[in-house]
Amino acid sequence: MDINNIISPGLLDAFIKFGINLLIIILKIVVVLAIGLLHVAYATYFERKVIGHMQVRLGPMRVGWHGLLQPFADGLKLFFKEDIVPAKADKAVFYIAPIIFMAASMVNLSVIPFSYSFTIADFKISPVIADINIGLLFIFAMAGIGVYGIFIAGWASNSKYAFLGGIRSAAQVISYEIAMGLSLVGVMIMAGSLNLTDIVRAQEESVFGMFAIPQIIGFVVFSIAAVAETNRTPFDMPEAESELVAGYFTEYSGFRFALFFLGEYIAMIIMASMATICFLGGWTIPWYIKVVPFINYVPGIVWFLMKVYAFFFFFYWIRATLPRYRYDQVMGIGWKILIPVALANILVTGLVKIIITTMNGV
Amino acid sequence: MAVTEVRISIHTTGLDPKDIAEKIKGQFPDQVIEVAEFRDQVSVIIKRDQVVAVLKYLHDDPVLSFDHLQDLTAVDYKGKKDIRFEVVYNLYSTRYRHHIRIRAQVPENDTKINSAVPVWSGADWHERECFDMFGIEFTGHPDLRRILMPEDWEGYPLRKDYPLKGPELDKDWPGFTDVLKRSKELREFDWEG
Amino acid sequence: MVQKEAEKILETRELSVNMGPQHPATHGVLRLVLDIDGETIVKVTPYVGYLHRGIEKLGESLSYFQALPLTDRMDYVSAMSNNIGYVVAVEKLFGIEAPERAKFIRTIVGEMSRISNHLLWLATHALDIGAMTVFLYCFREREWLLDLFEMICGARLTVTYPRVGGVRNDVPQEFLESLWKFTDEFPSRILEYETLIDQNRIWLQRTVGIGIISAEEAVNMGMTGPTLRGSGVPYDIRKHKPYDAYDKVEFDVPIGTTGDTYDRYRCRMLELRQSNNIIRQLIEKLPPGPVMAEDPKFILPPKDKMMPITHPTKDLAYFILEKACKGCGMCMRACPAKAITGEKKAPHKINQALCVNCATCLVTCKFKSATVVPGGKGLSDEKLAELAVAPDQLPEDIKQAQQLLVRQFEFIKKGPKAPEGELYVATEVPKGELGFYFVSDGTGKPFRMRLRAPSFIHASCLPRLCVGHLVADVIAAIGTIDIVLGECDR
Amino acid sequence: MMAVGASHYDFDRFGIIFRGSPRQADCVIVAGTVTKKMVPVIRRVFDQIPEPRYVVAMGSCACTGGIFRTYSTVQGCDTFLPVDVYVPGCPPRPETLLEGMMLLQEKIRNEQARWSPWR
Repeated sequence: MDINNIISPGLLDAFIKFGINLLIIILKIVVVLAIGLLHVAYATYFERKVIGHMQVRLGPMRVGWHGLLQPFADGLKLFFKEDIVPAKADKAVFYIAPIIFMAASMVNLSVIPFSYSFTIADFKISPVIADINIGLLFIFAMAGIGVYGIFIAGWASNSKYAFLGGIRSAAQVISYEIAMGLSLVGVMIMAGSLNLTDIVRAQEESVFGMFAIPQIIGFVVFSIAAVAETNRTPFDMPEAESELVAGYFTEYSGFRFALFFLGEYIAMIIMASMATICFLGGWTIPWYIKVVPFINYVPGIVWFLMKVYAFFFFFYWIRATLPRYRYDQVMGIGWKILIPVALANILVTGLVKIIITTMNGV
Repeated sequence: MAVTEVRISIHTTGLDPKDIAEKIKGQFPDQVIEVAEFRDQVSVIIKRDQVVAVLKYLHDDPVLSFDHLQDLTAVDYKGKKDIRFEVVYNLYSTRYRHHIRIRAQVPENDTKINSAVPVWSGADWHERECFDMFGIEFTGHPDLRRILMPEDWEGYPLRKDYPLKGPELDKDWPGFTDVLKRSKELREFDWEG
Repeated sequence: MVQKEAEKILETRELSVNMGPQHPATHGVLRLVLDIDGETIVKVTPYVGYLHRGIEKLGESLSYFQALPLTDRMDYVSAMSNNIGYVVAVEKLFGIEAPERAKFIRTIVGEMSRISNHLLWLATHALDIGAMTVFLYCFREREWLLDLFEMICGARLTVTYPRVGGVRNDVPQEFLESLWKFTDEFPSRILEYETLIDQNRIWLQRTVGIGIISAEEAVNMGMTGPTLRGSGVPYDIRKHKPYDAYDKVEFDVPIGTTGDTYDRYRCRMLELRQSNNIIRQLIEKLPPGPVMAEDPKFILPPKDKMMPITHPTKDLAYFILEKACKGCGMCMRACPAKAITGEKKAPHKINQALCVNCATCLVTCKFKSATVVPGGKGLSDEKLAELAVAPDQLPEDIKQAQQLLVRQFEFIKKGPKAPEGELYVATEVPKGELGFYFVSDGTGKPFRMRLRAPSFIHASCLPRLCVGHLVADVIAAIGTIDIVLGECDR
Repeated sequence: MMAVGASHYDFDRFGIIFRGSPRQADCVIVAGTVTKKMVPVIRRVFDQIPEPRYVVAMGSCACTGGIFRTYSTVQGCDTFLPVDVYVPGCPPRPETLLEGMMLLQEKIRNEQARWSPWR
């Protein structure tokens, strides 16, 4: 029998198109994952290097040229280490916690757009795995799930340090999520969308070229909340080394520990990308910089990465400079300062928006 | 919150320790056994019954005002004196800058003395250490446990009849010997290249 | 009513957390059991003794002069100050007076050790509170100081540089120049740390009002040093009972008011500046002269005048006179190099190839058969037999050197006898009051050696400082009292 | 030991960082005198480290007991731990400790048999 008789040419065409689309998506996932993991590896390396140089020392120097292969050596070592499960731990939950944590932060990579969309042979490819309309909300939701990973890791370890770390982390992440969400509401109002690609486009068209200028309050609140959300100094309560040994992953060893580590750095990447997309104009550059000749030829992805790296550097810089807050002080800042400020910011943004639209209407 | 720098004079104006010894003698004539002096430091040897009263007098008296307990320890005079132990209090007044040493005698068969914690709360750990090292019991101490040695350690290390190198291996502290035994058992799982 | 019932059902319990002895923030092997209600501390029970090495007992088995290295290992962070404390106490016991220059040098190195101790304290305190970079900045200057220590005595931490009756050796000129440069630069470095933390809002929030202790209570608990002065008590042994050269310099003592963690921090920062000043004054005034007291009864003979090591006639050879040797075998047993051989009741022989020129045979031989041949190195045995003369016919300078050597042997073997009595001598080490209490029974070894360690007392104050605060404040409290467990446990 | 971590000597150059939890450690440095009271604790910490694990005895006291031959000290931590590298000195200079860690790396490098499937 002829194959053409069973499947109509139209259907076959659809199948092929579906297949190619599927292939593209898989390819995208592979590329994003690979680049994401590479970034994680080198985020650790740069952290050690940057902080090292800030502290008048060198950082890793031995593995590869200037220690360039250090993250791979570390990763390989962790992979081969013995995987200890404490005798009194809740085993099933203990196994699953790092997976939840890492999966929750990795999934976020799928909604982050990286650049302009481009076309190859009739296929319009947008450099985002899932260009969904509620991208921002999705990221919040997933960050919320990530807390479960931390919390049950703390609980399942059956260790008091891990438990305290878990509790602290849950409380901290939840409270700062509110501040962060509120700080982004201003952006949503200005962009009129929750889709991350649309937000970037709105910034490109706006007068200032990026929302960080009109939304400066929102940006500051977001930056602080982002540091707290990723549990980094000065808000590294859950893993405060001098108090709780290593916080919620005190009892984790070998590869499971690596998963937590990975998840944490991916969360950092997500936060940096969010800041880039929502406040710094993503892969676009403001019109007043475009005036510079030839700068248009720089691809969007380069701008995007540069902004992300700058935000990363900001993370490291803070870590090298500031002491750690106390737990109650962290919560105080979150609830008593950041949230009211963010609310006021929303009010002002909303008012201005209404005034502008009514004036345009008249 | 304010920290200032002050210039303190280096001239001591305190009472002569011998006068202090006389004062104690006048206050507690039946308690003082002897007054000894060596290199300008005076020590008053007293009986142990009223030791807290003596110390309290030294602490509270407005002229003496020994507010700082520099040191509290014990000495084992085995083979040197009839009464084996002496508990030594080194006192200092941060206000008047004078110093005195009180030594209370404790016999071997009944190693008990009243605690000085009610007078100086800083005596707490000193007394625990004395108990740990010499086996002197301080009655009235809030929490008299061994402090430096493990709590189930046998013997009092600083007594003169305790060997410097400690007990033989088979009579050693069980917490230590158990680990030795277990690590010997576990050694067969070690990887050897 | 409802609330009461609810409380009954939801009975809350305190969680007890064991902190240490292996914990990154307990500065060694301190163990704390915290009873916490949520994040609030209800009770703290410190456990010490994990580094108890029995220094007091060991000190009773060593002579006064041999126990000195033990004091380095007590507070290994500021070993120099501990040495000085011990040396001052023993000098007072023996009634030795160190020469002026030695006193000045000791004060200089003591203050250097104070600076290096406070730097380490600041570094770890800041690290515990989370300021990582201060840690590394402090260590930069500390390394400089340790290099200076190395310049005068060859060791970085456990120096054993001060000796009973003076110091080990005179300081080289480069040391003074380098130290002067350090004191020039150091105030600007202190400013550098202060810009990082002094007005830092997070630092202030973490330290102001934490661990408050009033003056009376602090004295009553036996606190000393900057920990006490933070509460406003002007008690400093350098002023109250000046030892070494402290009565010849002018300095102020920083005093706090509220007695919280921040005050204690400021006190120590100001002390850094004062110490810097003291060093500068002392370098300017440093008098010339010897650095070791000359008292044949208590002081080791100078090494450069002693026989085997650096005597001007280096090419000595040791030889046993056949006629005088009775073959008792004493020298054979005593020889550390096993260079002497021989049958019993027959003359012994020294194998010149194995001989290490230690002169042990010279000291041990009772029949004056072992002797020394100046300029005899590398000669054959026959030639040596020709040249050798009996020990009492040797040239005068070699004879003297030999006597010094015998004196050293006696000194090391038995130790000089101390007068009978008892003594408590306190010195101001960076952490507080370090007291030595000696009971001497007239022999060369202390009958009882007691160390009053400031860290021990300060550790006992921890519960008082922590209760009612949060878990994170325990870390700040451990930092603020500045304890070293080696000193605490002894 | 702290000096090695700091700027002057900088352990991080060799990719060595200090971790608070034994679960994430590869190597334990026994620094300073080991007392009998401390022995159960050290052994427990060592037992918590996942394989492969190494022990470095740092300082004369940890190697042999050093000058402390008393009732409360253990004469060398090799009585109850499989020590890989002994670093002498009282205390060792930072360079010595670095050298010790280099030696440990050398030792690991020569350990191929341990990693092969036919061990």
